[in-house]
Amino acid sequence: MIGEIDPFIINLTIFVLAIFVGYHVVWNVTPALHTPLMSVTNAISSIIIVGAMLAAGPAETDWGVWLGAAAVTLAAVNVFGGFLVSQRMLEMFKKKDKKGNT
Amino acid sequence: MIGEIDPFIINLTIFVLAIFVGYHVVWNVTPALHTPLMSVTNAISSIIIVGAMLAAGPAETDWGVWLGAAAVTLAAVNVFGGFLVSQRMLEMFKKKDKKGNT
Amino acid sequence: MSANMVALAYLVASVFFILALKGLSSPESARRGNLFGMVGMAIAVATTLTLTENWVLILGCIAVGGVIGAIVAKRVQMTAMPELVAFMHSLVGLAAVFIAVSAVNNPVSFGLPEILPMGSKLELFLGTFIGAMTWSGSVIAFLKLSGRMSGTPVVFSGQHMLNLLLAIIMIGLGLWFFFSETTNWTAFIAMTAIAFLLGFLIIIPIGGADMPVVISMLNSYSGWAAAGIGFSIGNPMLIIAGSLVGSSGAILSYIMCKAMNRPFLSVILGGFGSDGGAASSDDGTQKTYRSGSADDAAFMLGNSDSVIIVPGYGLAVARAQHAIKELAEMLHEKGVNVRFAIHPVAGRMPGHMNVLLAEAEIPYEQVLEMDEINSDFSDTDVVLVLGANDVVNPAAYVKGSPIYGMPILDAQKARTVMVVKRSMAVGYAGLDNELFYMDKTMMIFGDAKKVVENMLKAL
Amino acid sequence: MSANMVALAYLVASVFFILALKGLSSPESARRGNLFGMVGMAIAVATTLTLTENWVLILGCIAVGGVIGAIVAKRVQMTAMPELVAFMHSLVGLAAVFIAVSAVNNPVSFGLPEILPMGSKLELFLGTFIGAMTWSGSVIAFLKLSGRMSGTPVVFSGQHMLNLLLAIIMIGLGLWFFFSETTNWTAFIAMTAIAFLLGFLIIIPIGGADMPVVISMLNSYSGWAAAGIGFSIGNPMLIIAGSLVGSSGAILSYIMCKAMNRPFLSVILGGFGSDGGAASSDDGTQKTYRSGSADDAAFMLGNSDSVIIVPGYGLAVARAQHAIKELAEMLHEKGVNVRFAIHPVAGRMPGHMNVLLAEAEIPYEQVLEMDEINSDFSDTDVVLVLGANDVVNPAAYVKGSPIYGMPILDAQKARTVMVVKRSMAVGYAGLDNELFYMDKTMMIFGDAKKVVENMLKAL
Ligand SMILES: NC(=O)c1ccc[n+]([C@@H]2O[C@H](COP(=O)([O-])OP(=O)(O)OC[C@H]3O[C@@H](n4cnc5c(N)ncnc54)[C@H](OP(=O)(O)O)[C@@H]3O)[C@@H](O)[C@H]2O)c1
Ligand SMILES: NC(=O)c1ccc[n+]([C@@H]2O[C@H](COP(=O)([O-])OP(=O)(O)OC[C@H]3O[C@@H](n4cnc5c(N)ncnc54)[C@H](OP(=O)(O)O)[C@@H]3O)[C@@H](O)[C@H]2O)c1
Repeated sequence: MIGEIDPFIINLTIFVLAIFVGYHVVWNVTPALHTPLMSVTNAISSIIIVGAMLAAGPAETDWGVWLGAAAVTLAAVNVFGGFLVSQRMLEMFKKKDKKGNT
Repeated sequence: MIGEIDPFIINLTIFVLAIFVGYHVVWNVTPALHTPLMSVTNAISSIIIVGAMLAAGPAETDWGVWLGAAAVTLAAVNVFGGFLVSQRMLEMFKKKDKKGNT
Repeated sequence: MSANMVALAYLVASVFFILALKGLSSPESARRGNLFGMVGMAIAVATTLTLTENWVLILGCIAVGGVIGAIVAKRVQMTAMPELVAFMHSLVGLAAVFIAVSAVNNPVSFGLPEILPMGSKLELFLGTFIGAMTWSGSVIAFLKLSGRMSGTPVVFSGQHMLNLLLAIIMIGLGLWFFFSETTNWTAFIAMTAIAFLLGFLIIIPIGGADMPVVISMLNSYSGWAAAGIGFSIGNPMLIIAGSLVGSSGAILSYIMCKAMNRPFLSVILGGFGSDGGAASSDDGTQKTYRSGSADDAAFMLGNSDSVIIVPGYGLAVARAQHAIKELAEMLHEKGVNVRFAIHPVAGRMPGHMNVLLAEAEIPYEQVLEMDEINSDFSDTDVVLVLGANDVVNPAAYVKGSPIYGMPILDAQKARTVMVVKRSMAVGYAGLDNELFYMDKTMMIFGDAKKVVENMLKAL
Repeated sequence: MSANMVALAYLVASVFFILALKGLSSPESARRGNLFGMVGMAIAVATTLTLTENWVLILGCIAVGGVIGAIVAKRVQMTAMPELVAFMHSLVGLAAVFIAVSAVNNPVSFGLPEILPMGSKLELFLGTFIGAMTWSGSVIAFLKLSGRMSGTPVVFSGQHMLNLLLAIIMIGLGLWFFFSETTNWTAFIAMTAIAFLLGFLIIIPIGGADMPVVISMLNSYSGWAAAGIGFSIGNPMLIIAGSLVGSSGAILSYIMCKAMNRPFLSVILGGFGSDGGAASSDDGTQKTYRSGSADDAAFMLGNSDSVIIVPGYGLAVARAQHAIKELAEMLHEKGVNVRFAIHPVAGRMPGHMNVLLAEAEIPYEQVLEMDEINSDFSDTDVVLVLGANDVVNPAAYVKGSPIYGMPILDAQKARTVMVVKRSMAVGYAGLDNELFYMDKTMMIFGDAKKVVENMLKAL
């Protein structure tokens, strides 16, 4: 059956399921980690780098490709910055853990 | 892109997401309701009635259709029995709620 | 309806199934959840109806099945829930086999090609196999749980060899089926027959009391099987609903095994939980215990300040839930603080005791889970153990004991312990219980319901 | 790579993104979660690379961006997290606009038809619009949060009319774009320009302190936008990752609004949270308060048995987290029971205080959430309110107050209250705080860090 139906509906199915997953996963995040959550999701939102790479992809380099390259750069700042700053932040939560009762 | 890829992979994507949903949803069920959970999922597992109906569907009735009809009947017992007995059980949890401190 | 409309309706039905399980997260929303499940099923059935031509036949079958199902659901005793689930489960298994056979007969009605591709053949084979096993297994589980068949594991030598042999033959037939160019009925039917037999042989060595784990596992399998059918006919709804059921069964099996502190594999390989056959206190010395009458017990209960009641499988067997409710109320009126302590695997299903106590309309706030109440036992005057055994067995603290590490209700810490059961026989795990031989313990022999009724009279 | 392999790799990356967020459910698994996020991103990027031809260019861009990102991540102060998120967010917005423009220029590289279908045009329009708004909004949020621009809402008459007018023009241009047979660059560029302007105009009336809600909302939007791109190029990974981000942003906005007890719409329509401009105690009478020195306070703290420290936005502004850690340790050594009480929206981001206290390595078990500690205030000798204001404002119990119903930390119930802030100025909500005028309250004026350092000296 899946062959006959419009890709839109399949995408919609995936979308609906992904929202359920997101909803549950995010509510399970402990409040103390809400700031890291913001920065991790910010890093994940740079998944649009995939789109930027496709834009920068074609061999004949017209201005569209350069725009794509600029987008890749911007998104890359976000990818690295986002994940690394999250790591730095989470590293602190670890240290605290180890210390135990000072 | 989705047009080019094998339906199997799309189904797999849905499957993986559905497992995440199932995992979270089931762990959120309160232990006191584990028996109703068993009976509700038992009722939902009779979703194979969809397959039974397809088997019983064709207009030329050969023995395969009769077998399908038998499957529809069996699954229907499960659909009605499962949901109604769950309702009966859950109705009890309600009564208890209302009574409050006897 | 167009394929797109059908797909959309199926998506809506899937969402309803998810919401159904979400509803069970609290007793308040649970009934609404169940309602969502019904709505989802209604949408799925109505939508599928537009794809079929034999409306009258199908609606007729649904009506017949529906009436039977409704009657069963109305009549069944709450204490018989484990059996009921097993019974209904066998129906799903049989239906799955019928569907698979019918799909081999007429693949086109499922949207499959006339000549079945190998992939579909494999899926149909798996579907038949799991369906058949589910049927055999559930039928035996039903017979064992409802006492129509002895719960003793049926063990004979060469059992595993026989199973292996049959499995090999079955796979051989399967290969024959795969590589036949036309539909090879001989192979398919022989394969199905062996699958039924094998399902039967695999389940008989498992003790009656282990059946809940088996049911839960088969439930999980049937979910995955539905998801598998969803893959082969490209139906996301079957994949989603199947995954929900599959996860649920798997998680419940996990919870049960965890709470019994037994590895899943040892449950499934069987030979455990023989009906109290093996007496275990074999250390030579004759241990002594103290027994009393219901009247003595009633007197002590009436004079205490705090009582915790620990219900177990015996409560379900004796159907004593209404009697114990009355007892609790009477004690409450006398100013005794009465509470119920529920062990997660007391009884024979997860949440079994909660359903029974809910049926008797025992107020919510008197029913406490293990974690909530375990620290209160040491401050309690009397613990009344009602048809429970393993869930209060202090052997769980003894290294080397088969149940070592299983979390238990600390009844042994109370000032006085009263145990109501019919004999000194062992419980599900087949272990002797030190609790019964403690100085502060009083055994009250008899059927749980009768004993509680006698207590009521005495009070 | 074949389309199937790509799809499979994207599925694996999606699973990693889900696991990344799952990891954040506890501090122990959080770093592993972040690692999963990196792995997912690496898989996504590596896979996409096989679909492109300009490897060198792309890898070069990634390297440049990566180095900048790494440096920023390394250098940034923990107190500057809200600004950083806003800054990074603006990059995503700008990148989205670039991608959309480039897709209009060369749809084929995205697997879209040469002549864009209407559906894709709509999606690209939405993508540009949301991207542009995200950019303008985040830039302003960044400027306001980092103090480079005043946080005062910019309000002028006819503001909403102007916005409406621009929106109508933009939609008109959009229609022109849709119905042009070839690519209508004039319409598209004009549209984009107005989108930037509109984004700017919509954000300026929102007060600086409301920016976290705005950021979170824009984060959510950018997630939905990524999901939207996923729809148009048929990429499930973008749909899944986008939905995760979208849900997260939406839930965080919801949590913030809930904890501030303000409807989301009133936050977004703006004009609130002016930088303490409107003094509010206008009931005529001059209220009196008592102020003391850091030395007095240190003396009292040293002689008490139990102290609860309530940190707030001022802690972040003053970067006093290390100083307060020392103070807590010193008091602890003197035998004082010191704990920290965290309000869910203390500071300017959810979990803001937790990050700062974690940075200072304050032990876990001393840091308590509102629910855990609120009942303990009445048994506490001294509450030290450190740069907090609204989260301890008892006006939340007064019907008719703008923050009526907002849950607060019950500092007013303690035996003695000490408040460290620079002046009697109001906090985020612009409300006077009765707590400061209570008989048992002592105000200690000054920068939080300086005051705490003086206390340390005095002890
Ligand atoms: N709940 C689940 O999901 C689940 C699933 C699988 C296995 N299990 C296992 O089941 C066990 C449950 O523990 P449990 O303490 O509830 O039960 P149990 O250990 O099986 O003990 C039940 C006791 O009730 C007594 N009894 C039976 N009929 C009675 C009657 N009519 N009146 C009075 N007493 C009666 C029996 O003693 P007499 O014969 O002397 O009367 C027996 O010792 C655990 O070992 C658990 O691991 C539970
Ligand atoms: N956390 C979130 O997610 C979030 C998001 C949006 C809005 N909000 C809102 O933000 C508010 C947070 O409450 P809050 O109590 O933490 O902060 P607040 O109510 O904004 O009060 C902060 C106080 O800190 C003082 N302060 C500022 N700089 C200081 C310094 N260097 N040294 C000492 N004191 C300093 C200020 O007084 P002086 O000027 O007199 O020094 C001010 O009264 C709530 O209203 C909440 O609804 C929070």
